Amino acid sequence: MSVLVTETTRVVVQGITGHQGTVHTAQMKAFGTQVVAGVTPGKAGTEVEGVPVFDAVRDAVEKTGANATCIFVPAPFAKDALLEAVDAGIRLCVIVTEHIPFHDMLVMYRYARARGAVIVGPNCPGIASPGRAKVGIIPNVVFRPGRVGVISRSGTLTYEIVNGIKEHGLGQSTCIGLGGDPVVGTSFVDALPLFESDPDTDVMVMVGEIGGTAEEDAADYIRHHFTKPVVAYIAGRSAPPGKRMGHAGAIIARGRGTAATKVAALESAGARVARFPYEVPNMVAEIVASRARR
Amino acid sequence: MSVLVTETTRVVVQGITGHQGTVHTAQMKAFGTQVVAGVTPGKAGTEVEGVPVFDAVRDAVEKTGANATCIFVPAPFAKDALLEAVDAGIRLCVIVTEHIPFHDMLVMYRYARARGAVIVGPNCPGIASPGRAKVGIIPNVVFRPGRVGVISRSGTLTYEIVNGIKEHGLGQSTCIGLGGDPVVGTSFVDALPLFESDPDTDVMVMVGEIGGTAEEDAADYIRHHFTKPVVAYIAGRSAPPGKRMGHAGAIIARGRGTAATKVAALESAGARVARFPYEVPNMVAEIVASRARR
Amino acid sequence: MVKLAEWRGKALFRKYGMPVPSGQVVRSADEAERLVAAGSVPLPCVVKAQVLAGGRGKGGAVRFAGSAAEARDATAAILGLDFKGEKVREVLLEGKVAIGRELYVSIALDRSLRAPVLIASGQGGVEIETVADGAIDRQPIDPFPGITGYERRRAARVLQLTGTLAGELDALLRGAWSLFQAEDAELVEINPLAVVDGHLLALDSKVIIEDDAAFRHPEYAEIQDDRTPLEEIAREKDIAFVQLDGNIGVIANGAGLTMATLDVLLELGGRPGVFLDLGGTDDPRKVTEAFLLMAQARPTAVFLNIFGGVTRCDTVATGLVAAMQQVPESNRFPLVARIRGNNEREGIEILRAAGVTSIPDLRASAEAVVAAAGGTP
Amino acid sequence: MVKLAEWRGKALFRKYGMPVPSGQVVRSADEAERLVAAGSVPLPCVVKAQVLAGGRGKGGAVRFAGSAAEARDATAAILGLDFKGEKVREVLLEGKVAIGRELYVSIALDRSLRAPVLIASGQGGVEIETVADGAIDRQPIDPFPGITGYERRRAARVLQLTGTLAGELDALLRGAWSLFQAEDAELVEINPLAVVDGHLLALDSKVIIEDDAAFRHPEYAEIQDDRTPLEEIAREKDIAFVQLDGNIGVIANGAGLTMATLDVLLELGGRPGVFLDLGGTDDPRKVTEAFLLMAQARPTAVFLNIFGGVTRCDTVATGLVAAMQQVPESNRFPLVARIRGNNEREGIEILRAAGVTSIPDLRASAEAVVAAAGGTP
Repeated sequence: MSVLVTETTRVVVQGITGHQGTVHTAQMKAFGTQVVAGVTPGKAGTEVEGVPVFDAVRDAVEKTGANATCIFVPAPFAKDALLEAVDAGIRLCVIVTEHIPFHDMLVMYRYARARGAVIVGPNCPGIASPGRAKVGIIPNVVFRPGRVGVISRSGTLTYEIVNGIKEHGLGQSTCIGLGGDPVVGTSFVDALPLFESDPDTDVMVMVGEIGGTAEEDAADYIRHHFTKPVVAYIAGRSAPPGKRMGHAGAIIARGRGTAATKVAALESAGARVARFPYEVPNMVAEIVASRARR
Repeated sequence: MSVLVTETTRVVVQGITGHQGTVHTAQMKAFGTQVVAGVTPGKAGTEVEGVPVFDAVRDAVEKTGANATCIFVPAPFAKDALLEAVDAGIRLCVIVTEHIPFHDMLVMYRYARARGAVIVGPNCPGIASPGRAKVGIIPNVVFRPGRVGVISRSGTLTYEIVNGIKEHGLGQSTCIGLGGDPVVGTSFVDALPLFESDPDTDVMVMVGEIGGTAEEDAADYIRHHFTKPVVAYIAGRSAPPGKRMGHAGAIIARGRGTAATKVAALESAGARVARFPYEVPNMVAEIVASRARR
Repeated sequence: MVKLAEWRGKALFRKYGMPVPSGQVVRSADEAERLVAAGSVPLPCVVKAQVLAGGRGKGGAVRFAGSAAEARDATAAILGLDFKGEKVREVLLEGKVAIGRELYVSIALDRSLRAPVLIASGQGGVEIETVADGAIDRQPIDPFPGITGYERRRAARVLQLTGTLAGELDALLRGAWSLFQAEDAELVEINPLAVVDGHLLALDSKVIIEDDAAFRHPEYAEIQDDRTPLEEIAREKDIAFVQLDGNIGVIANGAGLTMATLDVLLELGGRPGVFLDLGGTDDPRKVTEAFLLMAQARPTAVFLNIFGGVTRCDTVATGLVAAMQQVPESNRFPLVARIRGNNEREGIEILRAAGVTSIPDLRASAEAVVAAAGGTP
Repeated sequence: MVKLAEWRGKALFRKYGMPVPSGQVVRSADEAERLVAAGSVPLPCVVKAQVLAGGRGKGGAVRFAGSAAEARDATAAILGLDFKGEKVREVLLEGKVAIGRELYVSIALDRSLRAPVLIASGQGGVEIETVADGAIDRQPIDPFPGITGYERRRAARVLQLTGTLAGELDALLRGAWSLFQAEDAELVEINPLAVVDGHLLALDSKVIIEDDAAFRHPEYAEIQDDRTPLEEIAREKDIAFVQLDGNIGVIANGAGLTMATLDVLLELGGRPGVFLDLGGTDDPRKVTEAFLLMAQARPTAVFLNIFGGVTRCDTVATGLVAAMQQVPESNRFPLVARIRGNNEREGIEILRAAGVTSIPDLRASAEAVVAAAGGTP
């Protein structure tokens, strides 16, 4: 078992002929992922890293049985790429592309959801389950098979923490980088139930940051529905207010959305909240050790 | 059991203060239907036929537990009325209003469907299940409780045929007038499975007409999935081609959509097809009699 | 259903950024000569009758002109023609172009899918109904989010357009989709969509606007359709009224019942001449107007077949009796009535008082009217 | 995030049919006097500094004038003011109106709902954050089909607007929704939305346009924001660069890691002065540019904290070494590096060759840079 990706995940890479698409196709394959097809309009018949390229996702699905996509196409074309994937029957869509207008993402989210498809991202590092598959760009080197689940709104900070878990001799069940954009396809509260029901996950690591109220929403969920131990870290305690967060956010958040409110919410929901990223692996190791003693 | 409406159906009438809304509220009540609320913006606090009027469907649902709507509002406002009902949690929406642009209906259909709501209509006489409830405008006098299911694209022709069934000493389980517009929320193939699984329906009557391919689609369904006897009638055998049907229809239909293709499809699917409306009750009575003999 | 003449469709194409040849519509030969002489139409030019029926080329409704004088003569020859029942009142003059490939593209409604479909075929320039199924590509378009890039790219592959031409198709399809939605169209058809000097050009247009959306488009109310004068009056009074070849007038309510009534009459040897669908009216004045309209069509006999739902039988009877008193003695005709449904008893009584008997059985009443009209049931 | 000045927001309101007072924006006192004298601004008028910060009324950035001369004086008094860190460069002159009720309306993004929300309150004219939750109505808007009539009617009931005013609100909200979508706005706020002589009038505007949609809106590229000159250069080079109060420069990649690095430094007693997020670059020239930009900010010490994913460690190291050679001797600063992730070994080797040691532990490396900057870890 794992979350969202399994050994049977067959990935099509949209935008495979671009630099990032090509580099990460090789990396995904090196991770052991079945990358079965690439799509770049006009490039049908070519190959990238040994992967056949098609003009359309529908062709890729028909010819290769692809069931997940990793989208690298530039922001102005990302909405179209997602719609194409969903209409071709793809039900797991990882969007690496950054700078997609949130208005586009509102459309993409509704469209995918109405058809039972899951979007992870945009502007995210994707999903990896060591020993099974990776759909995205998280560096292969940080992983080791294990029983710690990781969900994160951050990219590189995730790598940092996942790597720390590995360096503490532990490993990960599945790691999902949710992306830090205002509108994401999968949020903490969407991902937590998947880990709750994943028999391969014992401990949960949650990496959040300031802005929005996704961590507060997650805390509500954890309090009522999540039974596994949670270690959390919130980045941005020192960020100056208002430099990034707009007025709009403030109206909606109504006094939530700061590092302090997120930390308080998570702690009151029973999570252990680290003050520094390097404390996370220690806390996880302590929990694992105490569970082993029971 | 019955189809779509039951004894627990609680109807809100949108556009209740209009002439049709008022007249048919009284008729629905006389049929035994629980008409619990009406909605006309700006008329909250008044009463029509003893039914309280609200400004918004959400208010009506909260105050009266309405779970079905009957929409009489004029065509330019019908889309908004439907969206309001669906957003308020209503899951059965009968739209009596005629002349709704099909572009609006395309939006309404997708919106309702994505939220699990059923639209019957537009431009339809609605649903009636004698002894249970009526949502719509089919004259009360044509009904009598029984075991014949009726689905029809026509309005008055339905009354004619349903009345004929009654005059032959039989009765109806549920009768659904689907409406004759190019885009309807519930088509034959949507309605047939409901009757297939309805233990109170023994025989099915299907009233179609020229234009579109809904009857051919129904024939495909009947051939593969429908186990009860079907008596059909198709109106418009004598209609001059092209007077109503546009070029667009012809392109899509590709040689289907005429009375002849519909009759042929239904007969080859095992349905008995009447040449005249008054033959329908005879055929139904024969089937009922032969089943009684078995 | 408002079918737009070619030039009106092309004006919409232009509005939505779809490429069309430069041209001028004229209503007289003088005007044609003047515009060509003034250089407003490139030479040589095509002179095309603006009628809605197809097959203009073979039917002599399209001509060519190499000079202003020829344009005058061609226009004069076409104007006033009776083309498949339509009188030619307008002529479109367009520069003649060197046609390369001829393609087909349209957006239409698929009732079964409950979605618009984008239809593309490499075999344009002929009636699409004659093209083999395998040569036609159909893609349903979801109104949300509207036509997508990948759908437009697939159309380009189907039409074998690449490079600049694929880009032009992309823009054309975006325009066609916007037109389809914003103008409440039932059909937007470009046939042929031609490749001319390495660019796409819409050489013909077929655009149909939906009637029910008229409240959003007052601009289409003025466009004349292929209706008879009485049909036009009926349209203004919001009565569905169609003239056929026979001599029996049929007044019924609801499209299905009306069609069924015609079916029964034909089967019994009658020849319906006019049909009039009262729809769901509940206003006796509308019934009166409808009946007077029917009288103007001079039927040999009239069959009134009503099943009252929204419409009440007594309303219809009241309107009918009022109308009968207004029809001059010389224009009277035999009337067979059959009224059923809501307030049936009251309606029958009102008719009886005016000397009209309602026959409750459909077959019996239909036979009576066929006999009254001189047929042999 | 492009925050539009009041007058720009109101110009958009006008474009989308939302009612605003008639007014003129000026950049000099002469211009103000001339326009008022010419009757282009009704008298008496309001003179408002066009700054983005709130609280202008209390802060002396709004004045009134009853004549052209007074308008001149008021404009002169406001222009050039430093208002909460913003220099006043533009002034809006508008006819003064008799304000009745003051309402609040906005459309904003709710991240948790993943939907825009329509927010309405009868308590306008004050900061919405200060209004009690119970006095604020929120309705999520589905982008498909967009704002509905019943949502607009509910807003009218919340705002207790009836009759003509309800109709005006309906039109205003349709306009605001169109603006929100078509202009790719993050926020469309009208506060106060005033009742003036029985009609609605948007007396202020707050419109924020999303950065990521810039490719659709080249027109907003020119609008200056509240950035420092170095931040402006960084923006042009597509580098996230923010200046703070401290003396330690931080170069990291990814918003989360950058924020976490700042958190650690502060906790250890350091004072971050600039942070620079390389993002997911894979181009050594961009690293060089970023490093030179950092040098211009004159930090006391710099902390390079990279976890390579898309970005490779050797790319960063190469770009960094190239930059170090371009920084003049006088501007050099202590550099503490920590590079991890993809191609970590190659990157560390490149740095070592240039005399820079990478400290793999985050806490240890952070302590080193705080010490180098003269703090006391």
